[in-house]
Amino acid sequence: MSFQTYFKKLKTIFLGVVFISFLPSLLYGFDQTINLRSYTLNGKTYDLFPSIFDKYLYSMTILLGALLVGLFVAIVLTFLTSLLPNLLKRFVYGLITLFESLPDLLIVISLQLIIVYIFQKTGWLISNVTVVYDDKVYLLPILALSALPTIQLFKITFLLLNEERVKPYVTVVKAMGIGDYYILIRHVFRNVLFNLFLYFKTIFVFMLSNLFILEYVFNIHGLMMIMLSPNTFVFLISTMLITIPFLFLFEVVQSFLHKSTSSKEVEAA
Amino acid sequence: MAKPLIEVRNLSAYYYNGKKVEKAVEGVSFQVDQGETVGIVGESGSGKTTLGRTLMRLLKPDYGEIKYSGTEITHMKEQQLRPYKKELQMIFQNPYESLSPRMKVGEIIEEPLVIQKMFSKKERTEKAFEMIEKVGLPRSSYGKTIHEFSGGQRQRIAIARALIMKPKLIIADEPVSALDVSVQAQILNLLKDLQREYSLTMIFISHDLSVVHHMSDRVAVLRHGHLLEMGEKKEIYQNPLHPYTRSLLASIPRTDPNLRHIKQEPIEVPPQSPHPPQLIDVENGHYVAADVIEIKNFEVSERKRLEV
Amino acid sequence: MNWKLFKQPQLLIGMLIILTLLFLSFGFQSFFTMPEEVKYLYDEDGSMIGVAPFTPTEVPPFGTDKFGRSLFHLILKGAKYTILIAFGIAILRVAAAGILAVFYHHYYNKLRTVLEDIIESTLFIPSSILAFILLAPLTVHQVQQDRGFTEILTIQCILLVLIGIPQLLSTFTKDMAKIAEKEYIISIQSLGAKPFYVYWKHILPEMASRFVLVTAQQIIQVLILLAHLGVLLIFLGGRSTFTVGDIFNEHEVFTTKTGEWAGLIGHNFQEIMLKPHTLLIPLAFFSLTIFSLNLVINGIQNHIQPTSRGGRK
Amino acid sequence: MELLDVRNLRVTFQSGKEEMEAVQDISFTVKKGETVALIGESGSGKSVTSLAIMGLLPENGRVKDGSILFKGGDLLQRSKKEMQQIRGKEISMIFQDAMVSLNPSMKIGKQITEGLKYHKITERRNLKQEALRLLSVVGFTNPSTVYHQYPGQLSGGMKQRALIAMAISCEPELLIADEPTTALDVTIQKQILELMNEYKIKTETSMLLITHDFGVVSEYADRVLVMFGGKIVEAADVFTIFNRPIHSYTRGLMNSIPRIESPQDYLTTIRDSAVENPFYKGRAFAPETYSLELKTYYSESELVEVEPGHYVRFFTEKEGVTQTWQNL
Repeated sequence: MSFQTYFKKLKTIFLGVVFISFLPSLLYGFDQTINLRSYTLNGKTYDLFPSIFDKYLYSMTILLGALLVGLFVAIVLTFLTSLLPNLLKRFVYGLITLFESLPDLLIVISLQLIIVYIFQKTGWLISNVTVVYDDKVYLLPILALSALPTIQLFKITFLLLNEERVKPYVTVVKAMGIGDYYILIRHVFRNVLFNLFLYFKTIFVFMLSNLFILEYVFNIHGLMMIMLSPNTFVFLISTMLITIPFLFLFEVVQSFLHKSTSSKEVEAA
Repeated sequence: MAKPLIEVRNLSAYYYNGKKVEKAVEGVSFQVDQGETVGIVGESGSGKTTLGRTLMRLLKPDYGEIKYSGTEITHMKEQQLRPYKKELQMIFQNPYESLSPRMKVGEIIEEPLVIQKMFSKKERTEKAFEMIEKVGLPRSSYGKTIHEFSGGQRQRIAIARALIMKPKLIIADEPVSALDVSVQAQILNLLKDLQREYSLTMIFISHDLSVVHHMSDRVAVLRHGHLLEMGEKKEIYQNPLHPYTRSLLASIPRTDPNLRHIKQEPIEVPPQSPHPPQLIDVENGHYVAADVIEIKNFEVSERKRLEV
Repeated sequence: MNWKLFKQPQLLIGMLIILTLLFLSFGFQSFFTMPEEVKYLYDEDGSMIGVAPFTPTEVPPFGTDKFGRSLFHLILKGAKYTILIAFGIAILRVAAAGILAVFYHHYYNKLRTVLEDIIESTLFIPSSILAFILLAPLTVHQVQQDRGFTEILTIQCILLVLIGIPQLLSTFTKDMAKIAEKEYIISIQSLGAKPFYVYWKHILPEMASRFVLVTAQQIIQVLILLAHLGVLLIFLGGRSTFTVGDIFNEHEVFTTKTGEWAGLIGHNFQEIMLKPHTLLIPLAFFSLTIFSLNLVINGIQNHIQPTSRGGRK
Repeated sequence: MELLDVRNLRVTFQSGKEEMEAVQDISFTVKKGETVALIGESGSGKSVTSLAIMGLLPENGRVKDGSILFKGGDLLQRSKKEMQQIRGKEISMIFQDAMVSLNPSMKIGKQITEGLKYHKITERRNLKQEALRLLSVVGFTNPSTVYHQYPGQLSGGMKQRALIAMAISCEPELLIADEPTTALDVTIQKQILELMNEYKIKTETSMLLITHDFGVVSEYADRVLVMFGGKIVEAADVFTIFNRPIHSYTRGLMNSIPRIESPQDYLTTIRDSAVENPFYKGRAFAPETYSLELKTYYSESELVEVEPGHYVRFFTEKEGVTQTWQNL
């Protein structure tokens, strides 16, 4: 991993974001708001600094939390399905297709409704459903956001596992008389996790989009909501706040993968 | 003395792997006369495929020049090159990958004519049938898809395509190494027959020393992009001078179990020199790479030969 | 691509569902009559027991929206707009990206410097936000400059097409680079073929099934994007504004002009807590369409590589 | 007693609704310290035979008939658990494509001692030491560097060495080498084969060598089985095969390789050999009895012992044929 390529890419992306943020002006004439101090949301005006960092941290906590939950659940699910007989595996794959088809909007709204329903029946509130004021909730948004990535990750690991299981090196290890479960855990699963990193970017973009709709429906005052305010500067700075650390992460993952499996092509599929 | 058909001088082609520049071919010079077959022997990573593709001008060389029957084609643009590509044809290694999977055999064989806009549709079909028969396939192959053919048959189709334009020079890049032994013999025989019939000039690239021996008049040895030794086939195989050539020859398994008790001493091969070596004509067009120390050795061995 | 593709059962089922929706939608006039708007419900005595929107149990099969229009009929009517617009945008995206990819791949060294910035940066901006930023000013313009329905719709569609292109361009270019490395492409080049010939006769046909697959995936993405935009009150073709409520509690309600599903979601969004079915039913149809498309995708993938999918060996 | 005794082995593959016979009635033995070569072209069933012995046939393949006796016991009757105890420990295998035969994300040192660790042959704390020893046995001059490297960092020849280290780690009695050098350069091929041969002689390990290359056979095998279309067409010790090949397929295979020491303008193909063979008179491998492309036989045939230890597959009645041979 070299910092030089990182900064070069960062510059590239920055230029691209600047271009995109002024695209509306190019399209409809120059009437964009640029305000370095504050932004408006739902008719109210807020100070931009330093509160944007606070919102940023909050949004990213939800995002990463959901990613971790999704990853964990997906891995456990894959492991469990790998123990099932072949016929059931196909059934599980069918279920994945079904769940994958649910739009994020549907999941977020349904979850919200389920919780309200539980509250009405039992009076037990898992977590504040919508945030009206500035107090923050974590559990529900993380759960809601993790639902779809879980399914996606599950699907990817499932397919990767099936691919990995028939690779020649598995036969070689089998020829050493090593037991199936040992091979599954120590060899196959390990490589599946490695390869999962290749899909990191895809999942990330997908989750950003989910996060956005989640914040809107739950009325969470996070970074994605702020981006909706008609202020070009806010858009610019929010995007760069996301880009700077995550691009770094991508680069680290990429160089790490490149090192351990140098014969493999590293790219997000 | 025959006229040189293709002349290569100081050819270098690099490829860029990320930031690193790697040598594929460096400082290679040789010439191929009309009607002769030059074999190029090299192991994996020797740059033999790059050399072949550079000669076809599929890749642009970084340095050096390529002359085709006296005309320099090194820096020609694609437009200007097109007429030359009628006369230069290539046969590739893997017949499973070098033929378009979505086309009928007839279309594949006619394609060069279509690309070069030669003949009418009817004439093209006629020529395709003629070539199909030439390479020993049934006429009914014309309308079949490529999936119905075995590796050897596919390589025949590839040969038919290469020869339909009546080229002067064929560059064959490992044309038989993907095939079974029994099929390999058939394809080699076919190539030899056709070469004679069309009086083709051929550059035959392979890793297999026996096959190169069978096909070539002259042989060049390539290692890590450098040309190490070149000469008449007899010279190279019976009087190899470069230790690398000798080690290659010693590595061929002997096909006689009665010889197995004779132990061969492993041959020390000097490490690759960082620069392309100077080739020195030792005798009768037998060229050998030489740095100063090696020249002495060659002189010794030559003297020995004279004494014998 | 060949006809064997249509032997995949998943593909057939998926296509059947979508075609049925389209068929019912196009033949809407001849199959159904739009029922009367039910704004109020009365019991047997004639006293009022409810105000629209109504739940599916009150007004079967799917209840009504807040104007008392039957959701079932609205959805069927809107199906053609939703599905066809998503189809159209996806196809245009793939076609445009496919053509651009040829140039991008061919002149990679020259064009990269210009396009790489935009392609890389769209990775970090969710497409819904990107679409919102580009489309939001239009709604203002619609009111201010009184632009027509077709004009608005055209601009919106063009922008939605453009938004998807950078990502596709990058994947297609990668695919092309991979195909261009194949030996048979090199062998064609060795015959002296013009670049156009190589792309047109060999590289693009090789990618045909990939294009179909990506189009199906794009339709899904466009559908989700449309749903998001609907929630943000950006409707295809612009919006009509109604003022509802009494004098003391007056508020504006925006509805879609085309009747596409995202619009239904959008104008019912405030009912989320009270009458969730007004949101859930259009969303369920979104899910059904996406599911059918996923079936189609599975079918295509099974056709391309029969063994690697679905736990079968 | 023979170490390995394969009797009447039949292996079939299910492809769609069809059942294809990949190996049809094969019998052979491997003695202690002996190298037996299975030679044939692609589709001859030689690799399938080796996988059947290891019990590693792919899911759609199964042994239909026959027995595989290893040290007197039938491997086909063993349970999965018992087979695991035999694989790696008593019989191990070296595979063809070293490039993909190693786990790309595991360090070489760890990988080659997987067998020792799993079978609990070596104690955990001695594993590293053992790995270093194995690496130097297979000719690495810098074992401690290689120990920490990933397969992607090694060349093809080095990977094959690592695979050999893994295969011999548990000191098996039978080593099956499936085209161990086909993917390698000639100079490397020689080194690898020498290494395997030296190890075999030193430890008196038996070896089943699967190859398509008569050169490799002539240098290293004791006995040779020539296979075609799932059947043995000729079997004898290596000197007999090379000095007096009878079956026209054997002769064809040998002649179709161009030779440096005796150059010919025209290579004899198998079809030519079928016509030219003086012994069979249209019987042993006549063009009408087989299809080279489809790799199948059209007529009934039988393996006949023409001289002690020399078996040849003949078509039609065996007596007439045997007499032809004896008359010569």
